Amino acid sequence: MFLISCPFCGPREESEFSYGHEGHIARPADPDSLSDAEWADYLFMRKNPKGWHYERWNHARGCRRWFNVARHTVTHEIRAVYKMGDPPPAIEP
Amino acid sequence: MTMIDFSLRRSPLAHRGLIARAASDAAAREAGVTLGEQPHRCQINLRGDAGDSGFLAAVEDVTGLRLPVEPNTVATVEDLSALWLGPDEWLIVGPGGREGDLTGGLRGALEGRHFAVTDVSEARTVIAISGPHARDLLAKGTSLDLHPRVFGPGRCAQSGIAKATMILHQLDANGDGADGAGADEQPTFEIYIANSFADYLWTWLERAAAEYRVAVTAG
Amino acid sequence: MTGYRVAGRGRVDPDARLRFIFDGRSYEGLHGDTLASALLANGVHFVGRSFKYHRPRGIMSAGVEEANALVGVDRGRGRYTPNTRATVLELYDGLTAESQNYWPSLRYDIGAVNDIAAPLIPAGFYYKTFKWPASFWNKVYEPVIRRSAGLGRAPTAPDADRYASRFAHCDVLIVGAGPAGLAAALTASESGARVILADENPEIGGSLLSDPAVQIDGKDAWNWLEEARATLAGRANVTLLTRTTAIGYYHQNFLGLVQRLTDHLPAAASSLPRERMWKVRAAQVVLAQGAIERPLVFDGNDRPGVMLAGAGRSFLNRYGVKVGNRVAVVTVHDSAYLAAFDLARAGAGVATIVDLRRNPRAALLAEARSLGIEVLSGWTVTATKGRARIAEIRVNPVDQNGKVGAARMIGCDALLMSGGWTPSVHLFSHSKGALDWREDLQAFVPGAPNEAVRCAGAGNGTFGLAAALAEGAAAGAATAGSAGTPTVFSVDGEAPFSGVYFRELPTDRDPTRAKAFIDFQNDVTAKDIRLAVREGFRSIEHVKRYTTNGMATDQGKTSNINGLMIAADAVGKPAPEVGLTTFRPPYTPTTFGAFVGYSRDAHFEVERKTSIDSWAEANGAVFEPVSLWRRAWYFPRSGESMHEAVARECRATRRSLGIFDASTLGKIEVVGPDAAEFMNRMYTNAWTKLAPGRCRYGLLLGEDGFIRDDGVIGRLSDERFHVTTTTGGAARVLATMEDYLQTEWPDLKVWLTSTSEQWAVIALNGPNARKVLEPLVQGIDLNGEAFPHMAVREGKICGVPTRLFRVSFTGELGFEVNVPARFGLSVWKALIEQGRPYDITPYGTETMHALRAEKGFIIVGQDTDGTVTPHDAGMSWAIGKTKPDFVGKRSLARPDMQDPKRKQLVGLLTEKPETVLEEGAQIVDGPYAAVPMPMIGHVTSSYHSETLGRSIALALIQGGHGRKGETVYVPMPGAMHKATITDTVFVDKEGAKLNV
Amino acid sequence: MKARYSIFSLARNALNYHQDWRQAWRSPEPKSEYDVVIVGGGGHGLATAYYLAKEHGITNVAVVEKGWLGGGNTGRNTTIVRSNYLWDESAAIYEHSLKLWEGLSQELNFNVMFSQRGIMNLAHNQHELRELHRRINAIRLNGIDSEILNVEQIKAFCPILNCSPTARHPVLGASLQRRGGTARHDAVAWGYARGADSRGVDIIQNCEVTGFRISNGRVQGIETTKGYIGAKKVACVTAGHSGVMAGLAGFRLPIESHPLQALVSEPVKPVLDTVVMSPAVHVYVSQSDKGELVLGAGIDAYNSYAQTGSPLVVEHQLNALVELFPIFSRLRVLRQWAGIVDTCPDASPIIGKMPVEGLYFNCGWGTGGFKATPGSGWVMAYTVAQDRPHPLNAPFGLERFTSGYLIDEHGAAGVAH
Repeated sequence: MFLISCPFCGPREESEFSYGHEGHIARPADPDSLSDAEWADYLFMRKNPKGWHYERWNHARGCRRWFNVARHTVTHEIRAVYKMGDPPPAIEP
Repeated sequence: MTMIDFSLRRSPLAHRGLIARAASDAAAREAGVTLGEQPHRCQINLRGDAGDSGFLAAVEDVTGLRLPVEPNTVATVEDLSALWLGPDEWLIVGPGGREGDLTGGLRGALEGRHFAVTDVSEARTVIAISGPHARDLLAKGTSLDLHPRVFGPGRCAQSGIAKATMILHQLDANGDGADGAGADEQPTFEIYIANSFADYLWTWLERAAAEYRVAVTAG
Repeated sequence: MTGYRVAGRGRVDPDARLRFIFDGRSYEGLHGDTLASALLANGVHFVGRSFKYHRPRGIMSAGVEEANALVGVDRGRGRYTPNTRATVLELYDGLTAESQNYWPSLRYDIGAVNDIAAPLIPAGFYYKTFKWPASFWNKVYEPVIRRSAGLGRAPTAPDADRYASRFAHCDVLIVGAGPAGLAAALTASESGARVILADENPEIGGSLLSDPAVQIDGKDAWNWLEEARATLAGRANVTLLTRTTAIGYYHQNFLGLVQRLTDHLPAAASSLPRERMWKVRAAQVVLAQGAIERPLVFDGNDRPGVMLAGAGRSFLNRYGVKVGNRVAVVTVHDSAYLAAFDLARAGAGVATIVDLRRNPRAALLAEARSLGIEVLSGWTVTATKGRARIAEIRVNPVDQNGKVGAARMIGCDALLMSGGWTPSVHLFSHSKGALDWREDLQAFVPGAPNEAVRCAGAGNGTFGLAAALAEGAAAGAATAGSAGTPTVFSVDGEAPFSGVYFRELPTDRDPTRAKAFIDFQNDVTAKDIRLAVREGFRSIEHVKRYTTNGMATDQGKTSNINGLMIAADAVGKPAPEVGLTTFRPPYTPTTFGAFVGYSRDAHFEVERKTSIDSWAEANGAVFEPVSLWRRAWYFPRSGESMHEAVARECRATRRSLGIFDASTLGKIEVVGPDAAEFMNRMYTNAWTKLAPGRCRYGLLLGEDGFIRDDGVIGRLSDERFHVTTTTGGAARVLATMEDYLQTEWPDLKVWLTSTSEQWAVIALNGPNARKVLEPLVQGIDLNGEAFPHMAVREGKICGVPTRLFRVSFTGELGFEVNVPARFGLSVWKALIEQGRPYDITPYGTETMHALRAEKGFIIVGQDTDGTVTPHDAGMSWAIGKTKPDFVGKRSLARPDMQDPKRKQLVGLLTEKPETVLEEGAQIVDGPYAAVPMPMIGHVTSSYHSETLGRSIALALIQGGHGRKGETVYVPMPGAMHKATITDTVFVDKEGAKLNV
Repeated sequence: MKARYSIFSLARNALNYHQDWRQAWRSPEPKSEYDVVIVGGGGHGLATAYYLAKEHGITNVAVVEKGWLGGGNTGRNTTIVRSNYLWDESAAIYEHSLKLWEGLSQELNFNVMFSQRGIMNLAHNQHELRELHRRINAIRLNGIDSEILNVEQIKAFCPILNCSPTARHPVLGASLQRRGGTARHDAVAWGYARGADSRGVDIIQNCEVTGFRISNGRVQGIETTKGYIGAKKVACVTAGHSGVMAGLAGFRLPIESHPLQALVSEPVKPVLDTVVMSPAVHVYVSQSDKGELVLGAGIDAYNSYAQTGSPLVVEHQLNALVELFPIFSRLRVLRQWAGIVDTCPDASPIIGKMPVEGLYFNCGWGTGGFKATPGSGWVMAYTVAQDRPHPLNAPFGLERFTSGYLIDEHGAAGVAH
């Protein structure tokens, strides 16, 4: 069970949050201009890295805010928590 | 303000007959935990920009409350309190019956700003928990750290309790002065719980409290 | 006093005598005993049978590592517990226990033939046989194998006990209250840090409980211990938890502790939970789990009476029990001498110490001599004799070249063995910390941590009391930050502590015939391990899985390391290269109930109830679960079947007036200058032109283009929408909206607030709906022109503020009365009163479903299944054609979404009007006789239509929109039904009934 | 060809105390090149190798495994085997697999202990009952055994199940596939390994793939911790690590890796002679031939390659178990663990060609891969040998995510298994 530090409410248990999967995948501004392959890429294709993962979480049982988390998918270390719209922090692999 | 026939009102725990079950003051003082419902409370959900001083000022004009911007804190003036729910969300609570004038007043005062005032007085009831084992009881259901060093009077939090979601508020110490000393040994908490979860949570609390001496109080 | 009880020894209370029953015989024990110590005090060693060969087994340890002495404990109905380790089972008056895994009796067990058949059933034998004839596996072989499976018997009654759980937070959690853990706790708590100290034993002290003679700070160990306990108990910032096992170490210093509250009591108050699960979040963790002694591996090392030397010492010093009157010792480690010496001083005859080392410490030899104990150094044990209990050991000298000399027999009634000590690194391993191999200890010790954790004492490979105390104090100081400085302890009378390590002991006999056990419970022998390696199972994980070594209820606490050393020898690689099987939670077997805690029966899951639920219950409603809610399904009158009740409810609603509790619908207020634009982007429909005071049916897709939710949406003002969602979708839709608003379109000026619980919703449907409302409503003109279909008004009903929607899910004149939840019940009652002249009829979800099906209205999740597009559902009209974009729009343009063969929603009318198709029935093209049949769709909704006096159905059928009028077939158990494809509206196709 | 296993060979070997058993498979050093290299020494990979050799005569094959055979999900799953899937495409491939299971012990001369004790799926509300009927009707019309049980029949079939109508989630009905059951997971890997090895396949353990050598769009071989290995064709059958493999090959997949947890209880005398699954309360359970209850539940929500999960998931699955079987409350958890499963958006696998010539992937089985082991290996062998999918796996190509032809089996998956 993770201890996740909500950027707004502070550290809370994983049970208060819901997972939002890979982050920084912006919805295309004009989906109609995309090919089927490009749209499928946006919809389904994921990095799924073994290592640092930049992902979204929602403080569902708290302030209901979405935010980003940089988490290692092997050690589960949480290196950074940052707000929507902020750029991902650089982390050496 | 419109006339409402209060006699028609019915709290989500009314069927539990809690008033009739209420223990004597003496028994309540002896109890490890006391539980009671405070059924009809005015609750206004307020959304707006905490960075907009005009917004804060307008709210203060109507309510007298300086909206708390520090996370998980509560501002209280007389019988009104503002609970911090998020960076741009508060719950203004007060005695039942204030819904109309508060929503009206706020909407008027905030005219022209980006805000939302929503009366949710009917959405949740309040369960008050007090006594020396109040923290132990809550710890069975919530992962919040309620240690006096961490939580304490005048703080609030949204979190889970058992399998429900709640807003928790620790009241200021009563009678024992503002030092909060009393709140350490005899803390009083209020749980705001959605109507449809209230019966589940009440029975859960009574069961979880069974290993302490538990007394029901009349609100 | 029984024959083996030693007066004046141990922490038991000689005046508190307890009766207990084992295998039907009554015995006496003392308060402070475990079942194991009490049995030994009565001379009972033989307490169980092994898993595979059913060999007689005795008590082999004094702690949680026990592999043999598992018993069933009977505390009455609903309180039978199998597989309980006698060595940690605290004795109470009236305790009733039984041994396990035999038939008909422990002493005469049929299963013991397996021991004779042993040569035929080596490790993994079952992979090599039981294959022919194929049909025999399920019918013959496996049933036989299963009959011999398992250890204890499962309880037969529901658990009569209750369980508790709680969260806890602390600065330092210390696991293990032995010397190292105590030193850590004393130091860490000085600075005021919040400390939790947990120990699995009934009292703190760990190894000190078995070592009373040693001195700390000039005091006898037990006096020092009492002072330490008092100090810790006196500190408000310390939580001292005994009978509490740390079972698992999870991410970011989250640990599970299980506290046993009542099992040691003869009877407990019913308000007391049996066990409590502590879910601890700790800033820092100190692990001081100690070490576990290793058995030695030689032929017959499993005979009752053979036990670990440290256990022999514990039984004497902690429980006042000598394990025999003529004790022999075999060891490769100094520590076994201490047991021999203490036993000798206690008057137990100690026959011999067999030490495989050629030159034991002089000091030990001297003391042995002074106690009259014969020491055979450089000797080995090659066999044991005795049936229900060991009677003799066979010993041989080993010369410096390893040659084993002539044997000699020594009589004994107990054999203590010590193969040295293995640090307990279980929890550290759970936390994914790295394990380092210590060549000198031939053991793994904690290496680089993966969490904020420190290890101290024997569990860290640091042996010796003084060293453990110092390391514990240092760990405690470090965790408490700069505030703490390590307490310094002085130790006197510390015993020597060193040894060597062996695999199988040298023998003059054919090792391939030896029964030298490694995993006592699973009957894994040294030769099984070597066989596995010979067959190519060279990874320790393969060896473990092929032989089942370390997979018994003790999870390899005594067998993993011996197994590894022998496997490594067989593979011809150093042990660390062969690897160590990962330690997995829980540390010791943990009661299911402790995980369950309060989540049983009514509290297994929330059951949500509306404000009108109590009326429905009082009026005989039958309920059905819908997501977390319970909803009134139908309202049978006395003697009515479900079919009759639903038919009556349908009739009443179509002819006059029905009333329905729709409070469970989700409600969301969408507020702000960009509210309409936000709605345009979320829902398929166009919202810009919707006038305040009007409503529209809204359709919500996923980005994949499939229908996710729907509901009527009212525009209260330019900047305020009242959105309704499905009952199950309420939370999901709000979360999805917040997701898009916060992450994709933060520029939009919109606020979202859930009002699901604020409003009770009462649906009035039927020709007389308006008549009933009119007298109760103030401030709203209900006249058809002023308040048309699909409109919303705000006013009052019964003096209560209302949002009144004119909408219909039945096709009848319909209103949805939204009132503040606290008034829901009284307004409902008022409407019932007002409706009496019109025979107002409450109806449930079943009637609601039937009526909407007559109109072809879909139910998301029933007529759709996450693979249905708006076009498939015949709802292309709900798509705002001119909108540039909305959630899911792009996916609708993908080739397979355009496929005319997609399954599309249509109506079905069966050839026989009385035939009500099964919901979920599959549809085929022709009246095929045999399977497999190509399926072209399935029935999604099916009802008897009271209005039409016949059955109706909705179905998803390949290319269905283009097949109206065609005949299809519906195979159902026992019959093949014929049906015609129609459109989806069965009643009032032109909607005349709505416009009144 | 090595000595056959039988009761007779056991008896013969007993005479000299089992000193003469030959190793079940060799541990060779890799050759410089193979016709086919299979990445991943789990059940699916080893089965692929076995059927390549047996069905297609391709024996110049290596299976490279970064750890030990069957050390991934093969040795970590709860061993449930069934074919009661909703959609025709799924039913076909899982039924093909189930038929192979039924003769597997004899085929491999290795007892995989396939035990057809039946799989019972419970329904606790009207919606589930409706979906249950839909599935069972479809399965029956596909010619696969399945039946509906009413509450009385359920009680008779599994007397210890809590069928009280007042339960929070009352049991309203169930489906039963009698041919479903469980198997001994390790034995499947070992049996296929022994079979493949005896047909000349090189099984190379402790050999991790570190990269693919690809030139002008075609795979040439793999870089490994034991050096470069040339290959005309490479088949990736790496379950939880498919995303990582795809990354090495330079493309992405519609896949996320999640932990799937399981646990076993202490062994008790047999009380549960079938497999019980409940989507609503989220648990599935069977009792092994050793007497342990074997439990599984849903996946953890987050991406992970660590073989650990949240204790909350375990807590929830035990809540569910005790709700269904109140008599189990006093039994004890013996061991809990997790595997890494690769989940697809439509809960169906991906089996076929990849953007790189000569590179094939078999992945995305999510929580349901074990039951598919023989069928999966069989179609994968065909796909690699013929360089085109077999009709059974044609619908499970990567293209479906572009065209939109998803085979949504979330309903069938119900709870993870």
